Amino acid sequence: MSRMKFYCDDYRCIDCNGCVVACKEAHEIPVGVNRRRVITINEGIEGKQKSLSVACMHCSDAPCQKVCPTDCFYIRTDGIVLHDKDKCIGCGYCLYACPFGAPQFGHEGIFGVKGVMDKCTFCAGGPDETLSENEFEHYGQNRIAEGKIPMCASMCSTKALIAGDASEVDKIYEYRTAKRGDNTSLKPYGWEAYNNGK
Amino acid sequence: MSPRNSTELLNSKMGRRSFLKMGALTSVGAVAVCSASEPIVKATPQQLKEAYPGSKKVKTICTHCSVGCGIIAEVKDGVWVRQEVAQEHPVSLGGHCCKGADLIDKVRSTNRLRYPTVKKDGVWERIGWDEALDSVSAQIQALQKKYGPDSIMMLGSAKVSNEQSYYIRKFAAFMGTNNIDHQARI
Amino acid sequence: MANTLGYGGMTNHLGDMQNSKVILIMGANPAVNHPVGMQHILKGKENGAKIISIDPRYTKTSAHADLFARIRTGTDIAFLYGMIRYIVKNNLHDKQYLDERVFDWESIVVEAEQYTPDVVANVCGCTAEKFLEVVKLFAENSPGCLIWNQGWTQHTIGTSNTRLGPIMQMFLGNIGKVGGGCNILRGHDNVQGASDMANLSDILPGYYPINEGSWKYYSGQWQVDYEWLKGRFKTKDMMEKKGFALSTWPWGVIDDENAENNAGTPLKALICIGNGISTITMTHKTKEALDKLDLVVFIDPYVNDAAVITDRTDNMFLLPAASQVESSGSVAATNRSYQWRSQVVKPLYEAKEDHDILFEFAKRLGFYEEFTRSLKNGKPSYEWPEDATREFNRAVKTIGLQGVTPERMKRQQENWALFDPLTLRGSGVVEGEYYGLPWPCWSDKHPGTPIMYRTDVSVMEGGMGFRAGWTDKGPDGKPVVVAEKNGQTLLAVNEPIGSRFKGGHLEITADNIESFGITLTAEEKEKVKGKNWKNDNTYILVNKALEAGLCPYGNGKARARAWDWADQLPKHREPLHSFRQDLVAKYPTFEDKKDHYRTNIRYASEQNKQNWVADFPINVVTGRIVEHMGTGTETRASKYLAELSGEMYAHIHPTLAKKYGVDNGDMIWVHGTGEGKIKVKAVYSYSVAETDIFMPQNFSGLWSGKSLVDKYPKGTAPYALGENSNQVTSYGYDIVTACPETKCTLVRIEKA
Amino acid sequence: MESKTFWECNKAYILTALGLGVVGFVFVGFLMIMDWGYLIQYTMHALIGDTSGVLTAPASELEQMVNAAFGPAYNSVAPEIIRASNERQEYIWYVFFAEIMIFVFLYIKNGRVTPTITRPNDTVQVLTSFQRAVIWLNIGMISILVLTGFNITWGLRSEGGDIPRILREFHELTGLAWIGVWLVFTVIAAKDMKGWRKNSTFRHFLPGSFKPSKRVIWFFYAAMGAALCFSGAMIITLHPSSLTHADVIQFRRVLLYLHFGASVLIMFFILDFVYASAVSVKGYLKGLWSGNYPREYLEQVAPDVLEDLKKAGRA
Repeated sequence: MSRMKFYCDDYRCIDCNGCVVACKEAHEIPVGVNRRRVITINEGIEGKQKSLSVACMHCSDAPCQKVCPTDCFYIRTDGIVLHDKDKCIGCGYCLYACPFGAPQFGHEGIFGVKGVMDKCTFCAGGPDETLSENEFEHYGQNRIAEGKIPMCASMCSTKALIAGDASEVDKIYEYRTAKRGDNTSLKPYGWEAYNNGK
Repeated sequence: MSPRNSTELLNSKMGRRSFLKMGALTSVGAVAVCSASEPIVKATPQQLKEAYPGSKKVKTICTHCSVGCGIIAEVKDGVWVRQEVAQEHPVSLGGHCCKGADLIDKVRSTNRLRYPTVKKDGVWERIGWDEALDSVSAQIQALQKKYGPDSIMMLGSAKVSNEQSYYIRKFAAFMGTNNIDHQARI
Repeated sequence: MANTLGYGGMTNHLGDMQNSKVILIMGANPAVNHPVGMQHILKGKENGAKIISIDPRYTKTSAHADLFARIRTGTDIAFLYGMIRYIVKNNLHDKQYLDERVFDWESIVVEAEQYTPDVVANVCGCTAEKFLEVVKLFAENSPGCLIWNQGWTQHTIGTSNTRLGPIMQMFLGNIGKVGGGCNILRGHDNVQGASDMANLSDILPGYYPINEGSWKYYSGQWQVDYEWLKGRFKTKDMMEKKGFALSTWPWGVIDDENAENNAGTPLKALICIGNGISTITMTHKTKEALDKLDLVVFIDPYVNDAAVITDRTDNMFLLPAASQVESSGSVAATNRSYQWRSQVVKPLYEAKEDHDILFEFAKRLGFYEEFTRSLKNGKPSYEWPEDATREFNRAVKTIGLQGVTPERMKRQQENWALFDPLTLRGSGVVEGEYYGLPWPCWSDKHPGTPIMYRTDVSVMEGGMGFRAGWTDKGPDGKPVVVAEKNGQTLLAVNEPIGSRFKGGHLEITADNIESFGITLTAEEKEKVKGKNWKNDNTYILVNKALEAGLCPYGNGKARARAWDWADQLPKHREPLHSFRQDLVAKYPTFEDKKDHYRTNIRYASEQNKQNWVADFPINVVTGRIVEHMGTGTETRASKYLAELSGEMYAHIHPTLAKKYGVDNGDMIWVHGTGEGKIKVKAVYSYSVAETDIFMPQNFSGLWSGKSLVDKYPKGTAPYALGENSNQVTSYGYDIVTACPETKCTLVRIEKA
Repeated sequence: MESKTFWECNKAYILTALGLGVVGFVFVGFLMIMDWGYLIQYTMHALIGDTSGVLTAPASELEQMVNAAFGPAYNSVAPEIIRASNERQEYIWYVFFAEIMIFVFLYIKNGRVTPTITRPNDTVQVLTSFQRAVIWLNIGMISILVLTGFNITWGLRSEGGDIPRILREFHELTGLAWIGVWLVFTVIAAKDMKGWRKNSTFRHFLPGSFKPSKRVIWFFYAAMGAALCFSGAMIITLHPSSLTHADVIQFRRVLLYLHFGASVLIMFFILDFVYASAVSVKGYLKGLWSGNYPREYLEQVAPDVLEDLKKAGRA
């Protein structure tokens, strides 16, 4: 079974913020809500500066879904984690549970307190009628339904950000690391490496 | 989607306890156990559909830097509705930096200059095109007469098309001056 | 660069960088300024290229480089000479290439002799080991590609930088090679095109010099009488005299002494079409000039920030121009590719397209009929922009725009998927063409030239030697025919393959064409009588030359020595406001130059005025940030970009900050060597050297701590405002092009 | 007072602390998956101003990136949040069961005191309008907070939607408003404390003097309120932002956990308040509303209050 995944190649990411703006402009997201963001560490330190674009990782066992009191999350068969804004009460538990800081809250409720949650949809819209106006308003474009890849990855200036079926993403990753020949494929990028403390 | 699936999750001790013990997203094995009881909602039947039926895809070029990235603009009824990805452009291959990704803002922007404006006695005033053009032309002519054509400085732009550039240079020549320059100088 | 190789354009293209084995990026930051270009560089890296970044700052590009060397701003020449010296000493230079294609390269070797690694280390402020590491890596991998940008041009010695860069590349035989080349990355989207179309005060479209011959040629092209055109100017001398430059015009307003350079009048009016004039140095002088002018007209889609900087209260017009997406036409990318930009939507609001505004002005100024005569070209009406494209197709022969027709550009746009990103070569309906028909594209059969100066392909596939069109007079003072120096010919020794004439040759003229083994019929001879390839409207000379496999502009040698310039050989000269006062005596700047773009420019007198570094001990580097473009007039008006980068800042090294007691996030006052001062937020960063601060150049809207937001017409203020860094940049202009010195600026700071 | 032993003096405090200790031990030892070592260290770091949660310098670039992008040490606190928010849905019933048991126990032990009132018209004003306003505001706000809080906890039952969302927003706003009421209650809790002030400075807030068993309830009410106010307000103020996310997320997680814990514990003391005001003494509730109590009521149930009022010349 295919699962949709993002992968950001830190060897290619140049912190141009293209993905961030592509996402915001495509889905007309209000200022202050960043479904995707770019993180740079060690800025200016020789040989150590690295940038990475992060958003919802569309976990196989999404903790946001586990923690949501109103059960507004659902996972599609292709692994995309989506949520129902009509159900969301904006409590923010998903943000605490998310390892990646994906859920975002704009100021839209009464007296400007935080409104309902917004997060990366892998450009797959939401539970509203596919490609309807309602869907666009709530979740932005549904590019998956149109047979297109998410905006951020397709507009990535250096093709650092890759999105698509996990096995395809894996192939690209393998190809690139093999070409670079620096054994990066032996250094897995992810929580497992992190947990091993290496 | 099934509405009560989280209740089912809560009630299925096995799934929940194993989740609690493993903490979070660490063990792949546990994930497999977990996902057995996980609610999976089938995607609605998706077929390739157009988000903007009947829209026209206009190919154009990004207006920011000199790389010349391709842009595909989806235009419906004279309105630029969406910026599409020019995946097949031979230089950019669909890529954009944040400025290029934001190109559609040129037509969405709310703080564009909308009409000819003149500063008069310290305040901005809206005027008509004809009035503005007449007034500027008359003043240019007066200055040319009084001080000669070289009293006018023109600055062209690296942002306009070649055709317009060519005509800006030609305009300066017809104005009788070489006082014309643009951003190549910086 | 044009004076060295023949043309000033980027020699290769971005996709070609994937073929390089080593990429030297000096005075450029493509990761920020050309992020999509960086894609190709990074792919090149994956293909095994080593990337070297030389910069005063550890930039986002440096973060992806294999090797980074930090040098002091404005010392690139010393570095390059050091490289050449090492290359020659270790016999790494391509001697055959140099002998065949480069004129007087030996004097460069002599000049380079003094730049030993220790001298380089002393001047540039990097260690000799680092320098040797760089030069070894670059010289020992081939092909090597050199990239530069405004980090090289915005110096008093900018032109020397851009001459020595190609010369260094030629020592390695890297020019005219796949994966090699000198790649100057342009700034704005159509800088290349606007330069080709000569929005410049010293040339006419196609780099025709402003002499009588060119004016006559252009009167012909514009279908107006030369005498009439001459009558538009004050005198014939003024017609053939370089005008004010973008960087120097404020002095034409403020300083009355410049009036004598400008036909006895100071500047009285400014018509600014889409130009962010606060990106030139010394904005406070620009403000002074704007305040003093009689008439100011800004033609922009957004409110030009200069309109709020000035304090003038009257006679300032803002005319709404259509944005680029509301207009169509061709644009030239950095690699000389002409791409067709289609109109996406009709102009919004009351905006008008720029050419329409000009036509309206022409009507009112009484030359509309003459202005559009060549546009109609005999037809009753014209079709914009295609007829204008055809007009410059006809007119601009020097850089070979004959083949860049609107039809071909549109077909390419339609089929851009059919081009190979690596070579830009098309297939299918665009078989054989290169994407964007990079000039020179000699005829409508020519595919364009993605990589210039290649001799391993035929002329009809984009091959060519260097241009045999150096200047009017050779080094011996005689007109260039076959000039010689020490028995060395100025003509190349080799030729592009497929050339029927062996060896170098001069540019094609009606007189010499038959000496290259080309025969013309009597009728053809009559038609081209007295013409040369640059002004032959029948194209017979060009087409015949192409048939014979000859490049119309000849086949000469690149000039390592520009005998008609102030510095015949590029020389390191300390900036006017040098951080190393002790080196000023050894590497002094030029003598003051009178009437430089109609302005009297101070060089030596400014440098020697005082010991600048004693009072202004901090070096400033300015540059762009990825979220904003130019002054940011457009980008700061975008809410998303303003959100990402909404505040002006100064990157300061923590060690330097400590000295001034500045904490991260504190506000500091930055005082320039002029009178300007700005109040900015200090942000700790290790990317700058301990002696430097970095400031983005893209902000405007605050003025010495005061907000100008109220001065915008209602509802037009951008979202992000910030201090304009050019208020503190120093005086100084390039000796040839008058490019402002933005990169070597001294300031002093104090905690606000 | 002098004759009382330490035990007699502080029995109520000790018993309450013990009771909470047992409950806490059971929770911490058997039910929680929080990394307590981390939490304690974290608290110490937070006290000196470092709330980022990065306790040890990152050992690898990867860890550094994780810290910068996602926030540090996900596995120490977040799983507990996930567990807690799930268990609250299920186990909070048991907490209520325990609380009701205490309620019943108190009733059985103390029963309901019924003062004999013969002169219903001879009343004394005990509570001023300000005092009553505070009390009733507290009652109202706490009711709203409890209800809207349960609305979040039991979102699954309501299945979300606009009304629960507005209720949730109301929870935040009411919580902020309650801070004022809580401040008054804090003052009341500290009233007449030994070593506080010689003479009762805060007498006018509430007449009478506290018995230890009474005071401990006030104390814990104020303390739990403090935890709730602080965590709630901080959670609202440190609004989620992608730019500061990594710096504050761990702090927010800890705060949310504090909020969870305090909200469960404060329920005990709220229920005691319900018992005390509605059940323990007949006529007490009525007086809360009107502010006046019959003199006989005071003589029989709260002579200390009457004494105070007499001193103040109000009775």
